[in-house]
Amino acid sequence: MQPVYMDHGATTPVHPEVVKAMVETMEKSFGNPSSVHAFGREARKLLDEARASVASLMGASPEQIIFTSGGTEADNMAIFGAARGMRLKGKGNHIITSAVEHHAVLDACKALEKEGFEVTILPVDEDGQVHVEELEKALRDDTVLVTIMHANNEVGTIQPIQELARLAKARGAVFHTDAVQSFGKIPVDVNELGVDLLSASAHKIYGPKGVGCLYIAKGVKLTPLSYGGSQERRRRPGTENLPGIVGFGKAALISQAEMQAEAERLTRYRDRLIDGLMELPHVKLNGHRTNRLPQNVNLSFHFIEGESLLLMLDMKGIAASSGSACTSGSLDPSHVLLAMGLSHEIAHGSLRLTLGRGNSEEDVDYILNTIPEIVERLRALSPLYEGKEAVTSCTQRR
Amino acid sequence: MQPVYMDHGATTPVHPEVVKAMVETMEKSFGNPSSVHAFGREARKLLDEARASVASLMGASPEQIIFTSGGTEADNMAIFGAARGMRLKGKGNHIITSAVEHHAVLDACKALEKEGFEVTILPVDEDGQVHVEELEKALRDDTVLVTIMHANNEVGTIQPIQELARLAKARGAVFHTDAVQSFGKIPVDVNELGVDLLSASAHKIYGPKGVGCLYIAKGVKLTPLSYGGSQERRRRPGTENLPGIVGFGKAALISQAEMQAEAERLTRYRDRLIDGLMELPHVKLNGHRTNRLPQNVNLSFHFIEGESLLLMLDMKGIAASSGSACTSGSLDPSHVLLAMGLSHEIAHGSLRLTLGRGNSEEDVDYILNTIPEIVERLRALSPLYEGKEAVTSCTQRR
Amino acid sequence: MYTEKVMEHFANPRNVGEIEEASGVGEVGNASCGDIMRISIQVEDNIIKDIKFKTFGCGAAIATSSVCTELVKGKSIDEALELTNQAVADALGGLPPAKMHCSNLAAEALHEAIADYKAKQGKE
Ligand SMILES: Cc1ncc(COP(=O)(O)O)c(C=O)c1O
Ligand SMILES: Cc1ncc(COP(=O)(O)O)c(C=O)c1O
Ligand code: FES
Ligand code: FES
Repeated sequence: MQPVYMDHGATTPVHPEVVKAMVETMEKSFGNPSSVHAFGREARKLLDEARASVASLMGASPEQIIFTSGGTEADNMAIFGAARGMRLKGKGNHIITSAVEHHAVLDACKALEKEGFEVTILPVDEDGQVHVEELEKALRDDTVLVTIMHANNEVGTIQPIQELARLAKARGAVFHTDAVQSFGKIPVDVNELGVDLLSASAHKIYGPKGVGCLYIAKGVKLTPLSYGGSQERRRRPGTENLPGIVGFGKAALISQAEMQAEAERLTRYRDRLIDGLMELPHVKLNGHRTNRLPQNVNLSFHFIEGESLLLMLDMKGIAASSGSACTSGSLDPSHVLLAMGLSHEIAHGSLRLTLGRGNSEEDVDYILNTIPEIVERLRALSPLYEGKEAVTSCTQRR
Repeated sequence: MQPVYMDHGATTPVHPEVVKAMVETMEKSFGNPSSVHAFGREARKLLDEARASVASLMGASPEQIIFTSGGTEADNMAIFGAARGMRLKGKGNHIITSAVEHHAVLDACKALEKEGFEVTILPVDEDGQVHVEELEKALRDDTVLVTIMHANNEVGTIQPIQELARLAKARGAVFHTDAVQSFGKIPVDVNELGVDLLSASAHKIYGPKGVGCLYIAKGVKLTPLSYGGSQERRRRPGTENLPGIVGFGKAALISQAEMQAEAERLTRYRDRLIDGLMELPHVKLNGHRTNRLPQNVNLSFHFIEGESLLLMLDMKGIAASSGSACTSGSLDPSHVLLAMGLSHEIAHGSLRLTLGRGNSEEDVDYILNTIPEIVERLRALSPLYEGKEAVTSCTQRR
Repeated sequence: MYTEKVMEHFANPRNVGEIEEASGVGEVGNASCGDIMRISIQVEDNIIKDIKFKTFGCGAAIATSSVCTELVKGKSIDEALELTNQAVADALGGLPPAKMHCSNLAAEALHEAIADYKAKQGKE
């Protein structure tokens, strides 16, 4: 049994070319980019090149890119940095975010509440979409920061960032977007989007884990998250993760070349999966049907619990994920699915398949063949499932 | 001309076995350790193994090790985390550190001053050593944190951590030590040292850049530096840098096996370099003559500026570093050398050679043969040097 | 970091030394980084016949000193006075931004040497 990896939203395999670039860097250019000598200068050159590659994939200039240890650090740096910085300037202490953000954003905002900030959390509709009018209502004169993700990691819904950013900036707020899931998958252009701050992460685009970046528009001031050496224009101290950064640069170059064709291919697979699995009874699609990431499929199978589903799939060699509480360490099911109006029960039975470079048409066939029997088996186990006939409502039982 | 790398204090070449382990991880175990499926479980296993290896090299248990993006993040996490955490508990707001700390420590303490903490900076003697009596005098009832490095990165002087930690803890303060330069080079045992918090970094011990760790003794509470997923026992969010962490684990294993023999070998080279170069006129050793890291040589060549010296050495294929302002991006020369009582001028002319695994007896010979002529050439250029006879005082001119 | 031109002057600095019985000597210290430069000139018929320097400073400081002496040797005092630190940096193909201040040393030392020469002239 050849395993089928369909959890590219969690992390991606590292591209062989990326591994090669990283190995070369470690073997030949191990110097510290801050050093004066030849080893240092060689390292500095690679650092500059990688910065240019990453910048190019988002239409930024190299000096606007600050490398971080990942998407989480980029989000925290943006949110703490902008909020604290704006407050120091006396601009206010109100922050706006959405109910479907990644925990790196939501929990950073919550921590700011303890520092005296006020946080408004915008609701989403049943497709997981933030409405521009909601932001309009929430904006205040003392709003210093609006942070809304580009594409959702669980359900793939894409937000209208361009309009949201325009609105926020017109009211004097800094606009940040978490583009960890969209960067390298769909076009992301900082100027078109009109954002001040944008987070990305290498390991979601076939680069290495432990590297990310924050785009910082000209003129945007951030209070640093940590202190030390003068690396990254004094915005982010610590010896640069050079092999990781080189890997990120390489991954960005490859994405740039392949993105369009890959998005089309994965959209086809995605739609086959959605259409095929929706033929089963009592299945609900989560997220917007079309305005979603090419690689994202998210379905709720009623009467089934997510972790059991994952384990069964795993036994068949299929790697997927779920918004189930049982898989997340927390006991509440996905805050994203709940915010979209799903009941706890339905949210518990969600399955996320995220496609990627290694997936083939055969993988899609295999999944379409495998899931029905697993769903049937688990439903047979479920006290909630009284036979297909008996079921009435499956969305509001609680 | 075979280049001679003697800047292991800045960063080290990655050990080939470490590269191999990282490549294997990227190729075979790319999963996200938080995932339920087989790919995730495999990644989790590697993460646990690496944690055990790193813990073992410092006599800690695995669950006391939190992986970070490097030494800088570990220092910041320890200092902000302990200081803010202790203040929240009403323990006070006084911090003690030393004048020769790395900027990651000093600047974090300075940032805490802006949050209302009071910081006492302990002086050092002319060898760069902190005296226990100084700490005794500085400790107060409201001292919440003492942070003093194990071994200095510039001059290699080793601090009496055991006594300092005992004293601080007896007065109810949390004790942190930055062991970035000593870990893997000389014995570092958290229990023997008696510290609460200890920082280390992989790229100083032939591991990859962008990975480090913080040891956190049982019962020590830290306010987190950033927020997000529930990785690293909720102390440090973000997808774990698995290949980097595996590399760190491998590097720790290798260090553990080779440390003693390597320390003896490098001590021999170090002493040959010190004794040989001290035969030149107007040279001063910086740091303690014997109570110093095996790999560290730091000398001041009077009448010479450090960057010029580095560039000349670079042209001869020798990679070294300096405490010169001209190399540091800041305009002041090394705060460490100034704290040890050196004048600006002498501090400017310092040269640091840091030995490591790749260095041989021949490298030492080459350096001993090369430096005298370079020093002579630069002195001939120097307006401060009026011929060996004419010189009177070379330590206090300014 | 540095251009080839900078490194070339650094590796082979021109006009190193001191002129005995110089017409004028200028010594300046760089307040920002603590580096020092001394330039001595020999002037005949208002022309800088000879010029020498000594510098305690970084690679940029040494290279700018060297190129500065080369730029003004054989020039008139008035031409020499027009030399700016930007011209010195340009002659080296540019300097890293953090190193622009180093080029002040050379121009200032030269101007001081000329001032010293003029002061001496005035006394005679
Ligand atoms: C939307 C989103 N934001 C942030 C992150 C965090 O990124 P990282 O794992 O690189 O810290 C992730 C992925 O886990 C994500 O999907
Ligand atoms: C003593 C000391 N502390 C902290 C650091 C920072 O470590 P890193 O470069 O891994 O952030 C270094 C090295 O640069 C160091 O020498
Ligand atoms: S029943 Fe086990 S965690 Fe949900
Ligand atoms: S003269 Fe000191 S930095 Fe150049």
